[in-house]
Amino acid sequence: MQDWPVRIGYFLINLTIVGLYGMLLSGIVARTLAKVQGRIGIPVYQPFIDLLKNLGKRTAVSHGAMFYLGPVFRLAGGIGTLAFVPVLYGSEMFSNFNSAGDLLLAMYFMFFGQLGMAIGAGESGHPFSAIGVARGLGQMTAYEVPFALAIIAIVVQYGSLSINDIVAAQQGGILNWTLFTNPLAVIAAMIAFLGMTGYSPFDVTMAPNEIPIGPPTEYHSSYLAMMTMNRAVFAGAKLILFMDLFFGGATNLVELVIKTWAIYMVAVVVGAAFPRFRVDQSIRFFLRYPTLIGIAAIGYTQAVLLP
Amino acid sequence: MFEPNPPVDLSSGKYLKLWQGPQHPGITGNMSLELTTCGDEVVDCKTHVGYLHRGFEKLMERRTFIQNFPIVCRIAVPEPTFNEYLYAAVVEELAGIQSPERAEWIRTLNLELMRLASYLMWLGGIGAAFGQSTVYQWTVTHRDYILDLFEEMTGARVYHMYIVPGGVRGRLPEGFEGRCHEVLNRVEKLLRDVEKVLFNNVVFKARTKGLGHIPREMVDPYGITGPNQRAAGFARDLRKDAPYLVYDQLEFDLITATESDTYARAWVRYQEMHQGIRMLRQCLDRMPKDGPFQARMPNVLHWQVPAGETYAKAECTRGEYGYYLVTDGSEYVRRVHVRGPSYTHAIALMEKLAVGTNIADIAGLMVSLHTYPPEIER
Amino acid sequence: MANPIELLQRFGKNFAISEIHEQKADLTFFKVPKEQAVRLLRELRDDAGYTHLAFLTNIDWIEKGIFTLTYMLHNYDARHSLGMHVDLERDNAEMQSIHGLWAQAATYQRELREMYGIRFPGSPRLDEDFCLEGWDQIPPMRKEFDTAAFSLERFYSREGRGTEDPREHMKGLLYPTHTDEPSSGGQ
Amino acid sequence: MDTQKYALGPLLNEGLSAEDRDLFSDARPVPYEPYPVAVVEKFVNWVRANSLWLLAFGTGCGAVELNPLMTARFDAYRMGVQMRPTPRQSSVFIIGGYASVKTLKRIIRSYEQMQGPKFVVCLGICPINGGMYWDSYNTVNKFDEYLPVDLYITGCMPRPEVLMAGVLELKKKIMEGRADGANRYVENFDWYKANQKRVIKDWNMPDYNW
Amino acid sequence: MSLKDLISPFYVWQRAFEKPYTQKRPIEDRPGAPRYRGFHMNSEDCIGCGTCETICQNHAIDMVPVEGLEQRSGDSGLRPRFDYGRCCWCALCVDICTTRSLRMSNHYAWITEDPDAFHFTAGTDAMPWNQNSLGYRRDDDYHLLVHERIDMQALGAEESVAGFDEVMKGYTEEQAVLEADRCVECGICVATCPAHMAIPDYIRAVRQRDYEAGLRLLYETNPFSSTCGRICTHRCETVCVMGYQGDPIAIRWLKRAIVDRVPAERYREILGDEVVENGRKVGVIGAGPGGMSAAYYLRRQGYAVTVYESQARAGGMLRYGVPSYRLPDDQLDKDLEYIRSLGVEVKFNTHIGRDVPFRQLIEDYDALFLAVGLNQPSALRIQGEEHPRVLSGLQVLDDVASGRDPGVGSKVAVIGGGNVAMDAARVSRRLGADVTVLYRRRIEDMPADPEEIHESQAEGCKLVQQAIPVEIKNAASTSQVTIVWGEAEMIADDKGGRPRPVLQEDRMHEETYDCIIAAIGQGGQLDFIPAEYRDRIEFKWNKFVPGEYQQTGLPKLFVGGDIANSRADAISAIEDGHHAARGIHRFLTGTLDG
Repeated sequence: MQDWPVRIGYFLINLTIVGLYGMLLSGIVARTLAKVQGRIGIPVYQPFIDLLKNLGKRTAVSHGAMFYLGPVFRLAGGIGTLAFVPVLYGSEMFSNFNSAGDLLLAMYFMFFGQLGMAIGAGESGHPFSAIGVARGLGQMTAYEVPFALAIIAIVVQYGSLSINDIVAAQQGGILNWTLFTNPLAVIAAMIAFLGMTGYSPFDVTMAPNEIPIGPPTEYHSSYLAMMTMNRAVFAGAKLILFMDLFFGGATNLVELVIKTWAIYMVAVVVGAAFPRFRVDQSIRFFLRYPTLIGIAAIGYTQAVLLP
Repeated sequence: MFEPNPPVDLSSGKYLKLWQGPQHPGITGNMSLELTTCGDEVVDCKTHVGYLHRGFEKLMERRTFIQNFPIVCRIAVPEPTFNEYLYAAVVEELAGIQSPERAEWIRTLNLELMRLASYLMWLGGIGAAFGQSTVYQWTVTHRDYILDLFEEMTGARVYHMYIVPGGVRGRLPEGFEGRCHEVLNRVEKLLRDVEKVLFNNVVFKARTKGLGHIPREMVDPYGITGPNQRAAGFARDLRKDAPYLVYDQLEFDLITATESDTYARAWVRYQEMHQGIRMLRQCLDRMPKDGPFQARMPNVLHWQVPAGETYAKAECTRGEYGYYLVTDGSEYVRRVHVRGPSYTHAIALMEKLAVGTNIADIAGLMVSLHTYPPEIER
Repeated sequence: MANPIELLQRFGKNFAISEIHEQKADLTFFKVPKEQAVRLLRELRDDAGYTHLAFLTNIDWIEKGIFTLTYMLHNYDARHSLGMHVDLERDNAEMQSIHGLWAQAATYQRELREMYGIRFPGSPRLDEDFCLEGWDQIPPMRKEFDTAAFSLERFYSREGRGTEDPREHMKGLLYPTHTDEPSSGGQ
Repeated sequence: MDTQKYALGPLLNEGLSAEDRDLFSDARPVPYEPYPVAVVEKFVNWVRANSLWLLAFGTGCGAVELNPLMTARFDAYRMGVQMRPTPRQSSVFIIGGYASVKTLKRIIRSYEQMQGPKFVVCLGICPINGGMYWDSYNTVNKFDEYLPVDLYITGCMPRPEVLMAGVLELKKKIMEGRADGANRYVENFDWYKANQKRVIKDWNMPDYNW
Repeated sequence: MSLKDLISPFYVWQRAFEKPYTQKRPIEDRPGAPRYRGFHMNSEDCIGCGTCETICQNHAIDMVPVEGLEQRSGDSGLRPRFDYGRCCWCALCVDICTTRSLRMSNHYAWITEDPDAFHFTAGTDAMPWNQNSLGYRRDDDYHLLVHERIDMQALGAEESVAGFDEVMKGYTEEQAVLEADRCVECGICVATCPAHMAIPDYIRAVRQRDYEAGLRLLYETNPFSSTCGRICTHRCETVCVMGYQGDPIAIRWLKRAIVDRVPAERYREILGDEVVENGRKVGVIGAGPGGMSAAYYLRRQGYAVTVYESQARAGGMLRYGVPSYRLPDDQLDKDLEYIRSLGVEVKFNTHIGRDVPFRQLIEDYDALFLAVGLNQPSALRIQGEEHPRVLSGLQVLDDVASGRDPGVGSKVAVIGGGNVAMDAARVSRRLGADVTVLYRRRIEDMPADPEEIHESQAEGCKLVQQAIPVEIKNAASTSQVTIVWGEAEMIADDKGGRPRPVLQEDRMHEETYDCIIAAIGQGGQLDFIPAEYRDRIEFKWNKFVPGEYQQTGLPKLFVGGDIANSRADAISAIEDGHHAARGIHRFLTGTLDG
């Protein structure tokens, strides 16, 4: 165990890498979706320019302290999630602050960001933000159910709350991945993942057509930039978390990139194909099949894997 | 038959007033809906129009008959040609001019191409309204291919100003038929793709089936026409019932449905696009290749149309589009009234249908009625 | 289905129908007094199959001092339209509302209220703004309202324009002295 | 035009009722000063030029050609253009042709809610000199009297190709630092406001929609 | 929820493996279609008629003067200036363009930051699209104007040579309205008309069937409307914008259409001519169109006018030079009688210089208008022209008009290509002669009206072009005469003037006729003006060179008509008279000094 300053330094490096990677990924995905739409699409570096542009916006209207804190909380949530997710297995530098119960912390931070955002957006006084928040929270609560069930299943399976331990248990061959050892949990988690990424059909929270962009309606300039950064970091953290939990983690950066990209593409592939659900439909959806699968996963784990 | 929506007590705190539009991407065109919501449910809806009001009917009263010809197409932006045709039709009727047969064929071709282009835009719109923007990208692109044809035929992409009282403005360009066939083939292929992606889509079906049901008995008291009416099971189409131009010589099927919900309306329109392609192919093959395309006209600079009044209507993509023209024998129009189908679809009907739906469905509902605000306020 | 002329004659027993004019095979216009109009509309709708109200609009005959409302009805089965004219006094024009017969009529009446100033007591949202907002002039569709002059006065036109009449220009250029016509009989 | 005017006291918000007046800000907008370091300003201008977010507000018929522009055929996304549904996040306001008085009010509202630097591009003939509706009682003729305009694209309708050329032109202007419409608006705020109020007769919103 | 509905949407990904729809370089690679209605272009054919401005419903076109434009006849010197803050590219201006000079390019991009910049004058301003070859043009089979003239009923060639009945029957009311309807009311013709008549206005009056208003408009500038409606040289029609793509408006016949529908008795009432005597006297020499026109306008101002005429009847060349099948006597009398009815006194058979000395006139009257016309036939200037069988065209016409038999015989040669030559030929035809016309240049060079040439040919006159008379000889019979003429070649003039006929010595012809009618022009006779006055008056080739308002160096003397202008037609004489009347009024009221 090294000194804290060094670990913090390492973490900052991680944060930068993951953030940049998240931004790049959003550019790549936009281009991929553009291809589906028969277009050329944005340059992959466009998200960076947009980010800088938003930082460079000059006026900023504030709706009070909570409004201002919303993106901060959100970014904190993203960073917090990442902080407890080991990026590369077996690498000192990329292990972040992992400890015995880091899975719980990571999950906590995933909620934290959303909630902080909800308060902030609610403060903006814009009805569309409020509706977006209501929808977002509703949908989040719904997809958290299968996700939590899947997590419970693998926690039970591996008998640990440490992500590092879970990754460690999956080493030594592709068949050791949770994907193959506990497919039901992975299916439940991956469906929840669709909800988390906010691609169709679960993008009603931020739908431009139904409610102009939802919670971030009022956010602009550096607030928006902060949220964009969070999206990048958060997406990266989530992907790494999923990779760690279900796809055997990564031992080097190349593996990391390939695996996270592949996981992300699941959401993109589904997203391009479907229109979006209404929020009541998506809640109903999450509480139906994925939840059942999640429960089945726990049962399967208990009944098949543990004995 | 007007039944006001039940009153809402805003002071109770249960409700939220929500304005959709005019600056709102979920609104067709530039209009706004004043929604009263309770949770996610809409309990009252009031439409507000007039953001595009230019006073066409007033402007037309101070322009000569030929000067009105460029202005009418501006009334409905995505579908200007029907205005041109109907204006020409009413003026010709009162002036006693018969446009030549070749012009009638070219007009039909023009109108059906426009219908196809307009439906393509709409198809993308309904995709986008429910979150499938890929379809929107595809269809708008294919609409652009049709606009290329228009550009070639008429000299402009959007405001063609091609159907002039007395005939049309020019012959079809060399080789137009071939290029038109090519575009039709591409559009047909696209439509098959869209069917796979949009109509056979579980999420799309979940969103649209049962949404915005129009009861059969509501159709006449609300003046509902066009595909909205046909989706409710009425086999009524002006192209069949009162054939104008050369529609009596074309073979096409009347598409109806019975469910009368958003999906049924979308499906009827989708099928009509196929019928449109069928008609266009017939037009291209059977159209006379020579002969005059303009009737003998007086000097248009001081063209006086005899006093009289008439009403001409045509089946546009939304329903019955009509021009009511009153003349008094002078060089100017006495009164023009433009009857756009959106007038009732977007106001009386929309206000009725919105009640009880989810806020998220308002945009899709509106698209499914296929409304163009500019023809409401003119 | 009786032919429209016969139909109108049949209704003519109870209503003062006049000025029947058959514009074309599927369109007939006629006129009816204001008091009988709504009752006739109801009977046409319920008994004669004219179930579709295509539009309701108004013609301003300023020189005669009247407004002429046109109700365009359509019978889907007979494939025939009837245009019903109703004359109103131009000043203080008022007409019974038909929003109870056709829902969309309420919108037409709102429009007529705004554009011509015709009142339709009882029609919903009648006095709300329809197309205009903050309008402070006489209703714009009335013939006495000059939209070009109003536009020039309120919205201005861009500077830098100016045209010349070819005839006057050539006169000034080529034969300026041929233009001064002394007044007849003058000294 | 007096450039000092914008420094004058708070806005009166006379259009609002007394109780509503408390709910709205009465602060005057302020002009933006460029970054003190020229290179930074230049870089930021480059960034701004390459990330143009359009406000999704189809104010007139010009909006119809924005559909092809933003779809596969012309694909303006590759130029860094995208549509934003909320004024807060947009930087370019495309006036799609004629502005009726009723829409003008919403345009002003949306424009003021946009965060600077912001740019206005007018499409078509109508905002230039009234266009087809030069004699209409409900459309304004000279749009530049009501909001500062950075670029005009003539045509009816301007084709998507011209819109793209317009975007390039706007980029050039921004990179050269000449797209200062928002500052002109602030500096001549009283003049613009007076013009706006002259045509919008029911002014029931704050004088500046923060 | 069927499985198909779940799987089928993934079909969307197929597109990702196909070529994108996107145009790589749309700005460069997509020019407007060949028929695209882009920005306006204007060619040199534009004459600035302003019809484009008239039809533009957006008031997007201004007609503006353009610097450095060459002044041409029938060209207003204005050019359309477009306001691209107004134009909607409907191309009605292109469709209506009378000369088809206005077109559209397929160029469509114009982006600036200055809203005041969207103006340009098409054709003369240097615009980037001026060289574009593609763009909207009007289709040949698509018209917004009526290009064919409405035909007028006329006597057939055989009927017309049978007598002296009027050939052209005049428009019926319907025909006149239809013909008037073709007019675009640009007003280009007004400048070309020597009298600057309000042509578009009276054509509109015809269209509106308001003949009283029409008559008032006619009499504002021309008291010989009935006459001019028949025999005017209609210079207006040569510049009529409708002539560029079809037939010019029959302006002359529309004028006739008005006067034909107003009986002479109602003239006074319609025109409202009330004479208030002002106590001043003006003398007029010559009762031709010039003199009588001056008399009319002076009389309207209240002057006491006395006209001195050498012949027995008024009308001058209109009476004695124009045969009655073109201008029936009663129609000329209709005009003249109205002028006389206002109180104009005409002294017939009075020769100035012989019966009344010129000096007396100049002293007696407050002002004098002189319009004696050209009544001396020009000499052929070839050998043998004093032969008794060589007649002058004027003499022949005079004889016929006065009811005398000119005795032309049965085989006639006419020398000349002017209206007098044509009239002499056609009169001879009517007298039963076989007529040959010899003209030095080509038929298209003939100064006569095209109608006259056409009708004379239709009536059987043989037109020989490029024929130069060389000598006149005695024939075998004394009642006959022989002419020798040579063929000519048209040689282009080095200095850019019109081609010159050059006699070809080797191609000579000799022919014998019953008579030869020489009609190669007329000259004036001004011997009656005493030398003391002549010194103060400017002459050129025995013609007056009047100053402003037709005034001469002798302040009291105003001149006009054929003797004072080079055009030598009725309408010019009428305008001279009118203009002199203006001048005299100014002179006598002190706003024009001597």
